[in-house]
Amino acid sequence: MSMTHSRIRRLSQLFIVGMALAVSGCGATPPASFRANLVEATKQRLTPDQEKQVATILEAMFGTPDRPCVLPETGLDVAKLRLAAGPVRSDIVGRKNGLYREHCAHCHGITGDGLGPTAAFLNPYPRDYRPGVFKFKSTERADKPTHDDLVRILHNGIPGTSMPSFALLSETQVDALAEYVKYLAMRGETELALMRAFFELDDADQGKLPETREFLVGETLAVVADRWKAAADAAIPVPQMPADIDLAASIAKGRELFYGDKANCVKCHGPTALGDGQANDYDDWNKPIVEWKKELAGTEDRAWASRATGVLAGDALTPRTIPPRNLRHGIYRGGRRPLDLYYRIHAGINGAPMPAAKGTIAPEDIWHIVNYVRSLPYELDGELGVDRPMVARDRF
Amino acid sequence: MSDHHDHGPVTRAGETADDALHHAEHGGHDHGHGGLGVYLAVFLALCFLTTMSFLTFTPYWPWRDQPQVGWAFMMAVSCTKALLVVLFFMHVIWEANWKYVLTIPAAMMALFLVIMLIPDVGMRNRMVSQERALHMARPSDVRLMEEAGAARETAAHGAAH
Amino acid sequence: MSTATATTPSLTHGDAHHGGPQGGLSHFLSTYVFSKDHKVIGLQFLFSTLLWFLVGGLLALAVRWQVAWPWSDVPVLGKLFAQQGGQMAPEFYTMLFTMHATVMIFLVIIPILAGAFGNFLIPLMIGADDMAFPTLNMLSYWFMWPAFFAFGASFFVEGGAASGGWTSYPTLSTNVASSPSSGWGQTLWLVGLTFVGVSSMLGSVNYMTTIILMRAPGMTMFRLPMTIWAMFITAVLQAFALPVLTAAGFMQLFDRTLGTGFFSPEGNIVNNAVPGAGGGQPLLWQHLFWFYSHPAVYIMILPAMGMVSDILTVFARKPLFGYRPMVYSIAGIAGLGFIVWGHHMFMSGMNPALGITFMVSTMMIALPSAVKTFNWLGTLWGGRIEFTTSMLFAISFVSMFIIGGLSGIFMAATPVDIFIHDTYFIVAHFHYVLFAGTAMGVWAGIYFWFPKMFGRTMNEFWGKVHFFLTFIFLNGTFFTMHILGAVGFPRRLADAYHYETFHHLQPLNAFMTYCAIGMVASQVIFAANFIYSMFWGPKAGRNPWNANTLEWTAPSPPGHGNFDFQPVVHRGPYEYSVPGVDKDHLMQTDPPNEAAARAAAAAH
Amino acid sequence: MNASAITIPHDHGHSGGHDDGHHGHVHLQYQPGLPLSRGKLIMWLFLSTEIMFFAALLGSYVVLRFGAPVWPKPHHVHLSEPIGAFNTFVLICSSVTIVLALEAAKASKTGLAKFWMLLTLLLGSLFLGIKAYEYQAKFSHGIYPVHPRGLIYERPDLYYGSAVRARLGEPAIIDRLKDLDETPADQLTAEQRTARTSLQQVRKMVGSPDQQPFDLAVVADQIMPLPTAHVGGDHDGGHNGHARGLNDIFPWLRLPIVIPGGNMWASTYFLLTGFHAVHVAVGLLVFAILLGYTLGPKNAPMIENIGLYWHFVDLVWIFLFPLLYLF
Amino acid sequence: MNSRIAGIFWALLFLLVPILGVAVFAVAPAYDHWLPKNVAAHGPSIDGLFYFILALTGVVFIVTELLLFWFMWKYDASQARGPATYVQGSHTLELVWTIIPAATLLFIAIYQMNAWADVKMRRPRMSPTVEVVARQFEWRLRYPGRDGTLGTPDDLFLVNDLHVPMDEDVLIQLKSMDVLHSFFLPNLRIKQDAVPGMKIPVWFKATETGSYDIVCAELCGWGHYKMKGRITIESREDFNRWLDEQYAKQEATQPEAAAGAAAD
Repeated sequence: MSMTHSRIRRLSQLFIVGMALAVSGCGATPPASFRANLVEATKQRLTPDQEKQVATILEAMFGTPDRPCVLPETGLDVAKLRLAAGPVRSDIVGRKNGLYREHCAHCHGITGDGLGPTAAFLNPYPRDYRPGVFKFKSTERADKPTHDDLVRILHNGIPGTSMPSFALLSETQVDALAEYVKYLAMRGETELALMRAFFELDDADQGKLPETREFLVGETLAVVADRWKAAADAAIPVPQMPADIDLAASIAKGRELFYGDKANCVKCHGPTALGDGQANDYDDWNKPIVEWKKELAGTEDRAWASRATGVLAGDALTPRTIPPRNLRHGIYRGGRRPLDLYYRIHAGINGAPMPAAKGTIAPEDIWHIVNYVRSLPYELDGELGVDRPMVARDRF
Repeated sequence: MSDHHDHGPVTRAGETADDALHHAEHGGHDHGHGGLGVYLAVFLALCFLTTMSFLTFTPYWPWRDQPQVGWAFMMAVSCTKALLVVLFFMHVIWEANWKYVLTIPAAMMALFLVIMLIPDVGMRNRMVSQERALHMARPSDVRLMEEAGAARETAAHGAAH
Repeated sequence: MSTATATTPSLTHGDAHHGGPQGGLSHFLSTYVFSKDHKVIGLQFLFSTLLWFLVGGLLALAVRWQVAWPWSDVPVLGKLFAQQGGQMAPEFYTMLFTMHATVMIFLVIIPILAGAFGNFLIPLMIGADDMAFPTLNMLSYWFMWPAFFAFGASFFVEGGAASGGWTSYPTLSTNVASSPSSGWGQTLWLVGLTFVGVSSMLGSVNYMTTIILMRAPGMTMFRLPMTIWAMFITAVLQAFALPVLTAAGFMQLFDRTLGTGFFSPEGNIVNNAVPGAGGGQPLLWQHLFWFYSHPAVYIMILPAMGMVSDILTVFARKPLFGYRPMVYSIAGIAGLGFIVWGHHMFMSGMNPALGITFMVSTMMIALPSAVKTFNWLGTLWGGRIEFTTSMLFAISFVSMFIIGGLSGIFMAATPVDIFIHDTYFIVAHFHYVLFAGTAMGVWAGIYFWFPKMFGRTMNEFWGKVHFFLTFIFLNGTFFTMHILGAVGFPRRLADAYHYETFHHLQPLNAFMTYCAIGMVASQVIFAANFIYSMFWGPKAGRNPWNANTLEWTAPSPPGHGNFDFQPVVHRGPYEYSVPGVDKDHLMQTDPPNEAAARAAAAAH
Repeated sequence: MNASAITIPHDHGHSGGHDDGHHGHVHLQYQPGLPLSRGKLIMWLFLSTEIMFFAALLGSYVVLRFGAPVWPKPHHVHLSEPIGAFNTFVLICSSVTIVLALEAAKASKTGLAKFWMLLTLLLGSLFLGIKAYEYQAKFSHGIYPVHPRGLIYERPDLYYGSAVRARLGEPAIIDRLKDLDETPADQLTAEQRTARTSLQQVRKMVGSPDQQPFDLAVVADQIMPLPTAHVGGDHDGGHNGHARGLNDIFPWLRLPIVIPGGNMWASTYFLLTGFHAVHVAVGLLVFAILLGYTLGPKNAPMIENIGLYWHFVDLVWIFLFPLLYLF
Repeated sequence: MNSRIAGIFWALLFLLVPILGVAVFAVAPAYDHWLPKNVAAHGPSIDGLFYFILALTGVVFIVTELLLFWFMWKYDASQARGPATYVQGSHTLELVWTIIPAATLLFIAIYQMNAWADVKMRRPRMSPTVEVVARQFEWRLRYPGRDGTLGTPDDLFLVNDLHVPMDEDVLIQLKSMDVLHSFFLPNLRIKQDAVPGMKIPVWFKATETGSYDIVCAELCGWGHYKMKGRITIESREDFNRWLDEQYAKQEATQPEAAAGAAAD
């Protein structure tokens, strides 16, 4: 039966081609590497040579994701970093290496640029460590977080975001991860500093950075590292909660402040405290991108604009506005301790539009606001209220 | 689908199967069914029944405060209508016994599916979570809105008089 | 509708004498691509599904790799999978097992049984020249292509293919914000599912019509071979169960795209978004889904059971033990299959009282399966067993189905299910049924009907090597899964070893992965044998196995219209070794034989 | 049990090895298991699958509806029973006409058959037209499920108040509101003047920090009141009791509305009627194709089969009508 | 190849199935590849049922597989002692192997109902000990605090680290915030899906102190594998002490040093 046969011949050819296609695509995977901060490099109009120089310097100072190294100026502990870095391995006694890549890289990216495989999907986006800005901490707004702050975040997670709790990791592991986060942040900040340094070069440098220890460590790395070291001494002073006023009165006072002109929480958090006030603001790291995009749309230099747009599409996430918190959910990102809320109100949230009340509002008033905010989820009876039996089935 | 079909007619594929089966089908009762009269009667019955079920919606329906009575009545009416359509318009009343084989299992399975959904989905309010209750419509909300509506109407009436 | 009953031979007449260059492209298209000939459509199904089988197998290997050695670089296909320094991203892993199951179930098992074997065998085995509606039949194949395209394309859309598990439970699947691959991938998945559904529906009504109306003279319902009975009941299952899934699929699609809320409750905060509207209930999807997908489990095995019954009798040279009980038990499985779907939901938050109802009916469905197993054993008893490749696969189907059936009882026992639900115990169970069962049945069928499909026989030696390796490796892979299940090792975890309870299970998993690699590798033998034999295998006559059923009276491969004579059936399909008859088989078309009639009367 | 009673020419040509095909085409004979034509059987089987399809949809509706704590009354969602009843009547008529078309075709009255067929087509189109009109009425009130949701809110709670405020705060709306505020009173109708006052009230209410659910119920009532008039039966019933809200008077406002249970209602209503309408449309398409044929006895089976389908569509509506409109 | 040898080979291959099958199950417990240690009061009834079914199915498995082997061995065509037995079936045998399994299965069905009811239907009359809210990808816990009522300002919030008292009924209120999860306690023989929009009671009585895994057993997204929790069973005194400690931590108004002193 030629009919069936020639048909079969054709089909079998298809089959073979299909199999060949399926088996192709073989190949070894390249070792993990840090990604350059292309957004900044493009913004500073770095040449490929200059980008390469920055990469070389950074590798000399910080090593690679599989094999990190640090200069003593950073104050980082290499042993801890080794535990966190590298590919995921667990040895025969169950000790794990590659903690960062197991637990963090998926969202925060291997470089700590907040561009992991899942990043674009998350809401809010994972933190980009490279600017060295952290939100939830016990230090003043502009300061770096302490090591304990990072450990605390790792331990509790950040409710209301995709950051989960790592409470079940051992202390050593959490400690190593916090150290590695600092390492990535310092690396990112140094990179930024190096890239920005090209701006100040004069003709004698021939477009290259001076590769002296004095410049590389003294003017870039050490500046960054010192601010991290200073964090330990920058803790916010917390006065005692006023004891002379009962809770109800404190809440009432807090409410007054909440809607008042001075604290003006209502402006963003809204008269309902649902976070439905002004909601069209951006994070500190998204705002420049929004503005840059606007600028690029208007620029004459089309080639430059198209290159920059390409970089933004690949290396920056589409900016999202940051909505003010819905205070009626009872979800507090930076922690639910009264202390945490005090920090948030006192110092504001670094990177976010939440301003610092320090200086404008007296410490005891901050405590009143804290009490009011903590009472909000329970304010309206029947909202998130008491766990009552469900209404009987009844319709009309 | 059992042995009693063994002696069924044998057709030749040369002629169209439909033609051949036309004889098989109608051989016994050549155009004995249907007819304008029957269809008109069924049509009138259907119209009457539609009006009947519509009755529950009018003020003349005596069981206003017991919606279940109305529902049962309407379902009964619907089933009767469905039965009429199936029996006469779809000619099932004139068909052989295969009609049971085809229709009854489907009807049973359909019913069974719905019945099995009831304990879980139909009675789901027993185990509702707080987060959901927070956002779910509640009878009390309807009451609130009715009160608001009543207040408006009273005001409107007051203004009118 | 009646136009579709055309039986004109001209359109697809590919006869050697009429061959030649007639009509060029349109002739080629109508003969090989848009053919209405059930055999060509069957082969189209066969080749498509075998290709997808390869895809599904590779997906499975990737899954196994991650389970055995989490986060280590994936070899060979590493470049495709690598996301972060060579390791497989967990969402990629969830996508892999989702698509493995989807491909295997919807694009391999169901279409290879109902589509390939159903199409090829039904008209041949009942003595018809084609399906009742050849055009509809062609459409049922071409409706698979949008599904092929949708499932295939979903791998390349943003976020990747569906990753909500093949069960696609809401709200993971309905809420776009809940999973990175829950964007276009999941939508395409639903679209693909709908097309598979349409294809199956078209196929099933066609099969039923064909089997009811187009049997050869004398072919009563109780003279049908088991294969046809199984196909018939499978078609009934598909016709009644599938529309429910289609409806549910549409509802989920609307939940995703139009903002309806059938499966999402109010106040659900997914990925920190604002609480969504809703009013729906996630359990509703599970009910509707399993209302189809439990019967689908039987859709995935009944035809294999039928084929195995036929093959066992041929190579045991013995009538099927208890033909009517076999038919009744298939019907029983189908009937009970509709009222047991809740056993997939024992832990789902379903009303526990409802659980008891479903548990009892589930226990009862083991009964017809047991009857079938004993009847197969009864068929072998006292036979003259010929160990052909096909027979070996058929026997191993019985052997493996026993394991798959027995492990089902654990799950049916609700308290035990509390512990083993969603663990590797269930993975072992359904792979024993679907791979060690159905796939073995499919291979038995391919080796058995290959001569009828292509006019040549497959190489027996390499067939046996293929069988041996597959048999060894599949047990190595899947039997050990029971043990994992006994520890409570959950399925679908990208990395379970950070749990103290499961930390020590890695070596066993590695062993299973080695076996899985071996299992997939052994299929190369099959592929080579298949392709080689198609062209260069020894020519087969009309009836190479001395079997009884009608297809063996037709030429190999049958021409257009299948039969070159009018088949008239005089007896059941299993008249082997009839005492007083000079040959050991009596074909269904052989003229009436007095000795046979006497023997038959005595046997009853 | 013995089929050999039927005389058929025997042609046992299976001499093994003779595999290169055959020239003549054997016209095979069959032994049908049911006294039905293939077309009719497959249509009935297809209808069985359709039964299950609609069983799933209707079943979901039933459990969702009766499991819901609150379900809107037909008038809350602008559902009109008389229109539904009329549509039922239209479908019943079309069922009769198709049967008459079949009878005419069987009796070889091709012209008459064509007339009835055309009438069926027209009635079906009328049904769809009325359906479209009804949909339009829903859409114009903002009742539809659209991401993230339509205008419908389930409860007059803080979230609702917040949504109203957000809508009132949109730049385009602010401009229109300003225009409205500045419009001299004599350019407005009495109704619009009253509405303007209550709109100002609403704006004040949703902006205040002291809003309570009860105030928000008043807000919801101002924006789109839930008709309550026909409950007692003391009013004249139906639309006459329908108070007009802000959204009716100023359609450009499109403020969020509160219909308890409205989201799920909209989901199920559009799902059920939508799939029914799709079936109607398919039927119409086939009617249109059939009109091109001579509708004589030869094509009567075709008419009968499509008629079966059409009656089934009618059947579904027979259940949909009371379930959606009257329950 | 000698076909008799081939027959023997294939028969022996199938003989391996029951032999190795039993061997695997026999050896596994020795390597700790077996049911994890049970610490729940209701556990023995579940484990007992498991062993009972294992024994029952084991016997059926061995018998049927051996029969299969025996038939392959004995009825090999190459031995060709006359034609195959011509038998269409046997009503008696059919009846036997229908009724015996039916009775057995029915027995299992009825036998297990009590165990099922204990775990899923006979809920202890008490207010919830703790609320577990599953979320992508962690277990958020809420203890009712001192007033014993959930949903009041003194609730205690924790993540992943569940503590329960020993030898007492523990009632967990299980919820999900986003997608389906499944609350799986291997050592306590507990598994229950957490369904969005539903509040599902889960109860048990732990009989031994110790720390065990909480596993998510229902696919909940890309991070499903990492949804790990820990349940610690401790005595009432330890449990209370732990609660006070956590509560003090949650209400801290001063960093570190003041952690011990709870506010108000």
